[in-house]
Amino acid sequence: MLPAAPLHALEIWSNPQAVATRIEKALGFALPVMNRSAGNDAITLLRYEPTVWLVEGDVAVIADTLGDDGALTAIGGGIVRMRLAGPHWRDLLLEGGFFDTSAAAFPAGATAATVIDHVGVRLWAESDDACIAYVPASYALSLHHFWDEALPLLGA
Amino acid sequence: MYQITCPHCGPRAQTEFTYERTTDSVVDPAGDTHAAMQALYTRANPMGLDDEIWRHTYGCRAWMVLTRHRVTHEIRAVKAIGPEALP
Amino acid sequence: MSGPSRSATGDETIPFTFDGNTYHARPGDTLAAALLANGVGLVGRSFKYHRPRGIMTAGIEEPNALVTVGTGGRTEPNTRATDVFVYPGMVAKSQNRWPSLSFDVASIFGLAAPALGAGFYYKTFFGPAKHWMLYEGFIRRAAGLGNAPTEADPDNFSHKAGFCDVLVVGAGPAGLKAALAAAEAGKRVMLVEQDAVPGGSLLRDPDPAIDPAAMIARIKALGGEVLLRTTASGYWDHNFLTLTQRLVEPGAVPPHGFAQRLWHVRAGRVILATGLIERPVPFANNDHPGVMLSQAVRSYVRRWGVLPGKRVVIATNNDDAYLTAEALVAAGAEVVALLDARAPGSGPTAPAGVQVFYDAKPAKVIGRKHALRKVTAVIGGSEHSFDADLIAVSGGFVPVAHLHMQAGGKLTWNEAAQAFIPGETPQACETVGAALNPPSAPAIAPAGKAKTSFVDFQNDVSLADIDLAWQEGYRSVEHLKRYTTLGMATDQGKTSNMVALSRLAEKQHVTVPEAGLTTFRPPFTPVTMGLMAGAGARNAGAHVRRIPLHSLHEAHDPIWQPLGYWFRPRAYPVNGESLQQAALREARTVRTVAGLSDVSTLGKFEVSGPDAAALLELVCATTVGKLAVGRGRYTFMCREDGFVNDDGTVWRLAENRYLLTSSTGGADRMAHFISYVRNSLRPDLKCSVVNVQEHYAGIALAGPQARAILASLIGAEPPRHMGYAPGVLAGVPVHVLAASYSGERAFEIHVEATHAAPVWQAIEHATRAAGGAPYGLEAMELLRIEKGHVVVGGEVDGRSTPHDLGLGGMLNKAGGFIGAAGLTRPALSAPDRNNLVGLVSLDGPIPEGGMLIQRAGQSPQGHVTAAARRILEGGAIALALLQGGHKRHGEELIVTSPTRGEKARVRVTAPHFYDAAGERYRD
Amino acid sequence: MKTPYSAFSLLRGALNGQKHWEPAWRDPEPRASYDVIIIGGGGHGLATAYYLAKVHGIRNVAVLEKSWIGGGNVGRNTTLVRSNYRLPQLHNFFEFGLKLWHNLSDDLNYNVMFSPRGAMFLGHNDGDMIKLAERGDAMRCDGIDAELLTPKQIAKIEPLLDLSRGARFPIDGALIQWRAGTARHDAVAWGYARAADALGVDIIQKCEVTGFVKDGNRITGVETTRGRILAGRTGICVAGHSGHVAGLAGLRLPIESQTLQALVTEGVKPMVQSVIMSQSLHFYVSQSDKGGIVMGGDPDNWPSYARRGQPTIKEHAIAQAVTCMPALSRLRMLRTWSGVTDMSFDGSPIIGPSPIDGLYLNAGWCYGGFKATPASGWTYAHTLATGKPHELNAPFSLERFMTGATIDETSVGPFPNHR
Repeated sequence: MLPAAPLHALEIWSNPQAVATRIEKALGFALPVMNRSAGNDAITLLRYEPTVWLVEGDVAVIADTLGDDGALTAIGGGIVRMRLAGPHWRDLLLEGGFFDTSAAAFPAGATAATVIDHVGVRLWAESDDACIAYVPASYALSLHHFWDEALPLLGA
Repeated sequence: MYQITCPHCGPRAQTEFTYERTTDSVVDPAGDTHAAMQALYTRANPMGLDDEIWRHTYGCRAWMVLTRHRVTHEIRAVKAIGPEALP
Repeated sequence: MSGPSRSATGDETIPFTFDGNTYHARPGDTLAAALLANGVGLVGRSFKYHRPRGIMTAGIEEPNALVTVGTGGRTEPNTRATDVFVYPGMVAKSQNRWPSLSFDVASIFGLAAPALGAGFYYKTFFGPAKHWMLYEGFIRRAAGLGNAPTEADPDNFSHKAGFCDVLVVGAGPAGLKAALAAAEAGKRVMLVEQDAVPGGSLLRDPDPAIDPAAMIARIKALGGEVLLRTTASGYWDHNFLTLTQRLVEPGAVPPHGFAQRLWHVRAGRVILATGLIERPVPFANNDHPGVMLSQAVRSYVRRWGVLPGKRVVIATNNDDAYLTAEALVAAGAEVVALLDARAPGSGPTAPAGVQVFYDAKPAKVIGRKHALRKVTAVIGGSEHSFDADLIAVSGGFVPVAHLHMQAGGKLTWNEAAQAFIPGETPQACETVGAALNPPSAPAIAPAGKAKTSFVDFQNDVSLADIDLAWQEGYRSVEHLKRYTTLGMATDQGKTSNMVALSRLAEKQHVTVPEAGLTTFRPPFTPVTMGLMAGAGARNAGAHVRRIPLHSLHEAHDPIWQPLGYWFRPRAYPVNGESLQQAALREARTVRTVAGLSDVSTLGKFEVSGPDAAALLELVCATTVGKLAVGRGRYTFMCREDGFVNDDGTVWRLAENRYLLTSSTGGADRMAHFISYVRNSLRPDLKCSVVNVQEHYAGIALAGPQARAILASLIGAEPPRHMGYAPGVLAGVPVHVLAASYSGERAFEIHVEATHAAPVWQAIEHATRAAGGAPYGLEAMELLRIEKGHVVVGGEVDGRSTPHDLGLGGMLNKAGGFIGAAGLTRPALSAPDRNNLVGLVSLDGPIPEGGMLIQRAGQSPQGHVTAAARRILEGGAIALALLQGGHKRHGEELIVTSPTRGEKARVRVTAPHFYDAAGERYRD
Repeated sequence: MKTPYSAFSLLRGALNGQKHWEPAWRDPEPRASYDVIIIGGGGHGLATAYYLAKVHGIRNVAVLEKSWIGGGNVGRNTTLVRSNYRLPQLHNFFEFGLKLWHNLSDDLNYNVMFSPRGAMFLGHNDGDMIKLAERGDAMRCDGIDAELLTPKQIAKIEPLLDLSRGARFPIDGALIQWRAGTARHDAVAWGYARAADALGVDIIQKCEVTGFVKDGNRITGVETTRGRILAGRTGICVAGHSGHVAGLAGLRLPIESQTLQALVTEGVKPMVQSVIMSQSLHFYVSQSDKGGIVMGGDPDNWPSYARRGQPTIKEHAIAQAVTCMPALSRLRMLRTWSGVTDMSFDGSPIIGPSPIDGLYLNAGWCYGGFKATPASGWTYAHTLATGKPHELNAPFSLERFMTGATIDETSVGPFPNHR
């Protein structure tokens, strides 16, 4: 489990192209497309929903660009981040779920929301060696335990 | 278990989706009682294709219309609904 | 010495027990092979007549040799001896016999067989239902095969996802070839094989040109996944398949804690190389140990080095059984006769020394305990007997088309083979190999007495039973199956279906395809329930949801209360208090001083944007738009049919930002509903709805001292009733909402969950210093009942209108909200609807859930939704839903609970027992 | 006159190879017209025909079945019979049926193996227990048996339930209806068919209705794959396919078809004595006379007319059952099946006149139709014979959806998939 981080939902409800251009200008990189991530050392944007980005980091720059076209809402209190690291993380995510985690289908940099052992999770393939799972805080311990139990199966 | 091609996420397992209702049972909040109750309480329920509203509830949370066959379970078409979104 | 045997080679190193006797197996032995090797031919008893049964097959189609394997919580009844590989220390037991396998008292049912034909039970045991239950008791004990374990399963079961371009089912010659070709073409390949070793028919009939091990190695090298001991058991919509994998053998202790794995696989294309199952031959006593399928005999001889018999009769209608003759002769057995049902000259050349009889078929066998004694055949119309300990039979072959049919595929009839062959399929699926090309095997009319010519061996269904069903009008194949129970045993008709269909076709004077075919449904072979359950076997597939402050509460050792999947503190007993004592103390503390409570599980939605109010006016049945910034109000939401869906509060945090709360139980439902409204009905609105249920922990602080306590903590005057203000408490930013559920001056403090602990601790410290205490759900219930607040799941029961609940006056007069149309229907304003009322007891406690009546014997006019005792004064009160209740205040009624033997006389009142005017918290 | 079924007759048959039995029902050609046509040869349709002939003396009746009788939901359920509903309209209706069940084998001279072994709803917390008490109290006040059980009492009946306090869903008690139980589903269809046939009813298999014969706003018969057949009154009785058949008459119903799955394990010696259901979870378990554990769970909650289910739905129901009864873990799921259910929009059935003259509806049984068979047949026969509903089915009118007088036992509202 990772330490708590400031997380926000960024939703754009109108003029998406114009907002995207303003944000790109402010951040220095483009908003990621659906199921992809983008970011730099200070801020990471993960796209899980058509109109919503999960933003990790300081959102002040974005807030200034939104106007009446969107809003930021803090959500970090309800999410626990877990890092699944090592060569078998793709295999581990196949336990109790049904999402294709192969490198071809879910390359480094990709994001996806899916269900693992009845828990809705959001995944971010941080690199080929690690994946961050964003888990509802209420289920975090249970899912951690589930993954822990499955570890001996990996590579077996 | 169906494979539903989410307009935003591509092919995903049905377990990530929920069925809501058919498109002809959408109740117009501004409509009169008779129209509302007709929409709410009558269905064609065909042994064939129908247009159904589904949601990728445990994925991208977006809504869509599936044209789905009630016997073969073939999904003929999927169309996104909801606010305008970037690609 | 006759019967099954094997010459020792010294490899017999694996000890196992069967019915308490210790034997030794060779590596790679199935239990069936090991038993035969040790001379054990009698393995079980049949379901209905308790007839002695042996080993008939060498595969998963085995109908007879069912045993119980394993001990304790790993006990697996009804395990096919042909489908379990012996491991050191394996414990196997025969079943459906008492006191012992060789002397089974219930075999007397066999004597009554003439009266117990198909469907006999429908024709007798009349009288009152209780009488039937008596007979039923005997039947249930006699039936049922093995015993279930009585202990919990100590093992885990894995569910795993698989994705591939090509899934190949069966690692016989055709499957190996297909899988290798696909892998070489760069496809993502999965190859599954139910056996422990690849090869399929090659294990019985080796082909020097095919090396399964080398092919498997090559497939793996190309990145393919090869799963042995894995059965494709279900083929579902959209090329989704379920595979069941044995990680260890039945009853064995898994090293990693997992006994089996269920694969959920989505395949681009599926190649079924599932092969053939041999068809038995009906003749009298064809169920006896020593009657074995021809290919099975060959398997035992060649794969396992076991001789199932030494003097063998072979009976066939096809060429394949001649290979069995070769194998037996080569292994040193004597083939005393090869009965070929076809015309002279039909078969290939038999091995030297084997006498072939044409136009010959078995009519009857006579057995002894573990083997046969005599085979009687009809040869060209006359009877001949042979001394033999084994008969190897082949009635032709049945393509394994189960998965093909599960996939929705059609079958086509192959007349020469008398078999259904996989045909067209609606899914991306094809069948390859032997299943497409079964050997020619003409239809043969059975010789021998119908009554003991068994078709479904396990369920004791004979040709005579099929005939009787036909005679009584059960003529569709489904009626036949259901009336006789044919094909419903643990083998699901794998060896019986085609034999039965031929008999039915014969009766109807039609071809087999005209007679019909039953459908195959998953699973192909039985699947362990624990495996289906997976990790969910321990939590019903529902994890407990932990509230953010769980460990803080845990320190107070509260009584926990499940609420949906959540657990919340119900009460914090001290000094050995009971739940009720603690709750009453806590409630009194709130009434007199102050209390704090965890309300984190409330549904919470942050709605922002210029159109936020417009969305809320659609979702909420009360007005929202007129709220000033910094103000909130009670609200409720209706379903489209007009009934109340949920309730909560709505707060205007800023010009374009609102917070909407809903009930804990309704949180998920409301999240979905609001999303539907926003995205399906009003995608045009400029707004965002974010579910912040878990983002914020919520702490309620209530009581006459609440304002002072909070003021000291936030260093400012808290907002007045139904006001909102941001603040900082214990250094943490918080939202303060002045809302009262208890009837006292109260606040909800919402704080980012990760920072909730110091806030709770500060409030608790200050509250305790003022003489207050934490309170749980039970006290909250006492407080809200006394105050007359409704609760979703209680008074808000999904059948109540706003008017029923006394909320009609709060409805948005302008309409336009969801449910406005439904509310105008006549039955929603009928005078006799159930209305919310209060009840005051005129004697003792009021039973919760009890019925409201005017006098004994009357149909109920309402029921008690929640009961409590008054907190500061004595006396029992309750909330209730009562027919026409709004107009019945003052009436005296009886609350009765016949299931608990409780009663109370009550007076109907308004549903407010405490500070009806709200003076305690209004400013 | 058919040979009556009896033990004596069976013993006589033992001497003659059971050669004396006639077909249980005839295989008649359809006549040109009937007083009443019932579309659907399932349990309800056959029961309706039987009671029309027996109670109302109307014997010029045909039951039209597109396939083979008993092949619909009467042959694809989990055989539970009970009347333990909370709402009076429902428990009074089902209780009337339960009384018929208790005498059904004798009435039909066909052993339907009704086994009143008791059906219990488990409660997993205090809230559940209050709801169970409320249900039981409502039943008891209306003269229906119901009894609350403590965990200790449950343990005596079902020792294999996990009654430990640490269980994920601990068992705090149960509400048992002792007079409830199970029956042999196929036998119900066959028993009614045999008895109706004996009274002169024509059971016509392989006769699919393809349309209705209309005269103004009146249905006067049906078009079938075996020709036109006229009728004084026509009753639709095809639960699962009501939407489709009513659609042929131009009606749209408050019904969506869903698939409901069930399964049975390999047989084992007796281990479950009663019928076990749960108030908070969604599974039900009983053991058949052959020893198989029969169980089911929630329907696949999206529309379908396919008799094949979604595997994860079963997996979930099994997880719930294994959690509550861990000894089920090493049994094996042997056979699965699915039925197409008429999910009505308040969870309750529709029995009564339709908006079209001469056409009557019996539909919307959701997943609870089997237990209703006798009561449904009785009241539908009354409705078809008199043109008016029996007092027991009067509340189950089609109009209730428009007026708002819905009968919503599970209180979830109009969407069956939200149930």
